[in-house]
Amino acid sequence: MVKDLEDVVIRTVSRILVPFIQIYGLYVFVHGHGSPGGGFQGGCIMAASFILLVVAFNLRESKRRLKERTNAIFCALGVFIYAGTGYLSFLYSGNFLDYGQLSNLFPTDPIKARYYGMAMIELGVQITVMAVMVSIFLDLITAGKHEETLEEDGK
Amino acid sequence: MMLHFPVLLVVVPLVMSFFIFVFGLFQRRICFPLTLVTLAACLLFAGGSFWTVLSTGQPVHYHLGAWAPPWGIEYVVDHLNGLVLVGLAIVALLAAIYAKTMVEREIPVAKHAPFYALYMLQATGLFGMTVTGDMFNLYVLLEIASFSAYALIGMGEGAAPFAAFRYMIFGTLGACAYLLGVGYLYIITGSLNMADLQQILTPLYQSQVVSVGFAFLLVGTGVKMAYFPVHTWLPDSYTLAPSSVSVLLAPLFTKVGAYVLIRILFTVFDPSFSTTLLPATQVLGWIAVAGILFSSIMALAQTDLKRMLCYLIVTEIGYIGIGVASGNRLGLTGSIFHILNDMFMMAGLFMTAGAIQAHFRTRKTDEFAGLHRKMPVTSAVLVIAGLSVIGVPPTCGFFSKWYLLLGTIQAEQWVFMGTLLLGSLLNAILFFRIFERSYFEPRPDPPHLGREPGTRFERAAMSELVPMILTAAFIILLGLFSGYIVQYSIAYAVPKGF
Amino acid sequence: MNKIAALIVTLIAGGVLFYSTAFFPKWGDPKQPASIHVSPRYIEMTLAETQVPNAVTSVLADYRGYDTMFETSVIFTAGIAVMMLIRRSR
Amino acid sequence: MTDLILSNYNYWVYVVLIMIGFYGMMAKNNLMKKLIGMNIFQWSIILFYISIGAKKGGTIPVVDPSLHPAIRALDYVNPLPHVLMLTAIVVGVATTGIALTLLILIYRKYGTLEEDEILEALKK
Repeated sequence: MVKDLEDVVIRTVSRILVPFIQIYGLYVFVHGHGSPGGGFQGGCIMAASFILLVVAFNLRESKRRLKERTNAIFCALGVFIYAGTGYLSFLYSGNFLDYGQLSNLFPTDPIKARYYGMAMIELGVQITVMAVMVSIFLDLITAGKHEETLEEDGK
Repeated sequence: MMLHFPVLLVVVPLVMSFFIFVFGLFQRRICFPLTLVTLAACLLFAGGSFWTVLSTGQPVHYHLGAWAPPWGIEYVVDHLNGLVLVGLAIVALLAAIYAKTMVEREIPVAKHAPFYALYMLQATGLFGMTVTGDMFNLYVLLEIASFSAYALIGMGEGAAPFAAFRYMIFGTLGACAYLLGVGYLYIITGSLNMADLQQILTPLYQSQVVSVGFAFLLVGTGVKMAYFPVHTWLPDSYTLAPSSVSVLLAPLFTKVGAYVLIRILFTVFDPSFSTTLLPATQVLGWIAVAGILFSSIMALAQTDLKRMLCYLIVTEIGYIGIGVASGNRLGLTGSIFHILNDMFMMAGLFMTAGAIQAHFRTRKTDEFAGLHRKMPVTSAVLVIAGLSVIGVPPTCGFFSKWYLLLGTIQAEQWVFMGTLLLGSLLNAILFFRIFERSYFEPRPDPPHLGREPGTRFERAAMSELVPMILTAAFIILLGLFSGYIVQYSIAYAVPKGF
Repeated sequence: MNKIAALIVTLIAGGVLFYSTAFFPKWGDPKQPASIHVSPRYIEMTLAETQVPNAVTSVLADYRGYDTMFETSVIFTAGIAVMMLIRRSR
Repeated sequence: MTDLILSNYNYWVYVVLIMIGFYGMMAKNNLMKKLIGMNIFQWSIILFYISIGAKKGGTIPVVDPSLHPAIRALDYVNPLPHVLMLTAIVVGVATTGIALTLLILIYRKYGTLEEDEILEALKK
């Protein structure tokens, strides 16, 4: 399924590039408040780094950095962070997703609390998007047969 | 806390879906109890919101994120969707109880956790579509419900992935048409909130952009509710879906679509626009006439019980369309009541179909001889639900059809009236043929093919029988208390223009 | 046969769409209804109400944050759907 | 008339794209081509929404904090369609993912993606 490329140039360059891609993903996420960007875009870029690992190396290399079960938990974790932020405002009898209520929890004023609330939910979006993109990509290229593909790679 | 019930109804199943998914990775047994508890909680939330509406007589508004409506998203529970919500919650709970043994039979063990997670997301989507007061929010929830439906159907037998793919092409077409319609309304009004749209749209009814947008909205919801010429995705996908899935999807998804149609026709647009200015309801009615005749005859031609029931869904949607088309208070009462009744009738019928397939090992109606002796409770439920579809008192189907009939008479639409009666007659032929086979045809000796000789007959489990009996009880109770339901709820749900 | 029917439907739908574009507000008109009813508040008040200069982010995550939660759920749904459909059960 | 064409040609492009996508979705025999048609259809609607948001003389909706009290809505394009379409893009991605999965399952079973061949195989 996924052929080994065994090319020194490609491998070295991708190995160097991966951390930069991930940092760029984080940059896009962090600067989403002041410039174009945000959780979805950042998550896609992060996912691209893992996809590059699969393309340049093999499935095993990508799995070594991001375990299958961890990835599955990440898929759910992002949505949980998002909805959990929404539930937090119930604690102070606010409406769902009313970030202004977070000022009761953290030492900020209600307007700044909205700023931080948004950062929290963007983080949730980023985690889910990254995990799901990687998961869908791996499922599609191996046609669901992760173990068999791993064994083929091992040969 | 009562204040938050409308939003809890949607976000609790959403949160639970990923709890089920994550915990299910480690401990599979926990999935089913969590599903059950969540849906029971949803019933509480739906009942609570509806009770608030009934006791105060005012719609409940909930502003998400505390932003006022045209800027933020708003949830509204009024008499119309409160009733639909309670019906949805009850049927979803019964379907979940029923699903327990079915899932163990049909789905590989390793896939139980994602299966139940998708089951929850399906519930999220359906509840959300019903409760929302925002056009775009409805689109997003529609897509959640559709995606989980594609995946759940794709788990079925035989050609299920192919059926799911065709459903997906049609479903995406419908969702995109809906999105396009929302865009047309947005370009001319600048708003996405339903109540706000109604206000702004009233002076704009002469605009062609509004008419085209309206048409696209109708096409979009029409595809999702399997209205006649665009119903072609339904029979294949619901027949091949696993029984546990078709019990949830078949009664609920199309009915929620019908609810959305009524919402668009009479809340987003003024009733005067839909009935007189642009004769949309008339067109819907004539299409429904063709649909009822076509699908009743197609249902008669089927030998597969489940496929027959799928064509029946299309027929029932046609009845709802006729009630809308009569364009008066009685007809619309019938339509709204029929949405509620049809959930229970279809749930009952699909439950029996699943149980017969699982235990009697056949879905072919001409092999049903001796069914009532082997499965007495199941065939009794089949009879009750069948009589309700035909419209025999005291089942609930009679009362909604009665209102539909009175509506067509008041509107002096004799063709619609004739179609209603003819459709009921065709349904009667359909069901009495099955009843005759299962009750009066002598049991063949030796047992017919399709069941391996020597295998012991496996009785239906309690978790299958209890929801079936409860559904049958609801069908009769809804009939007996129809007066109260119409008097206290539907009378206020019918829009003011009538 | 199928193709001709599809072509006819396409042409009718396309004709309706072309016809309706004639009645749209002018493209890029700052005074069109879509730009004056709801959206000015998002631009003018985003700093005062949320302290976020990027109006797209503040609408996405706050004013209409509830939509975005379901957007995330959509992609989560797709993830588990693909996982459930395609993975071989062991 | 020319005025009409020049002012709204932007919307015409999306209509042409919608027609291409719709025709591909309905008429093509290959399921993969159907999926591509579906994607064109979805993406053209996204173009339509983005066109709604445009304002002549407007810039991206990131306001300058130093201007704070004097921010005028006229100077920035409408952010709402962008937000809605971000959601629609995600929906499109998710649709494509599930559709490709179903296609793999279909191919695994029938060894083909031509619709008539699959229907032929189903009849047997």
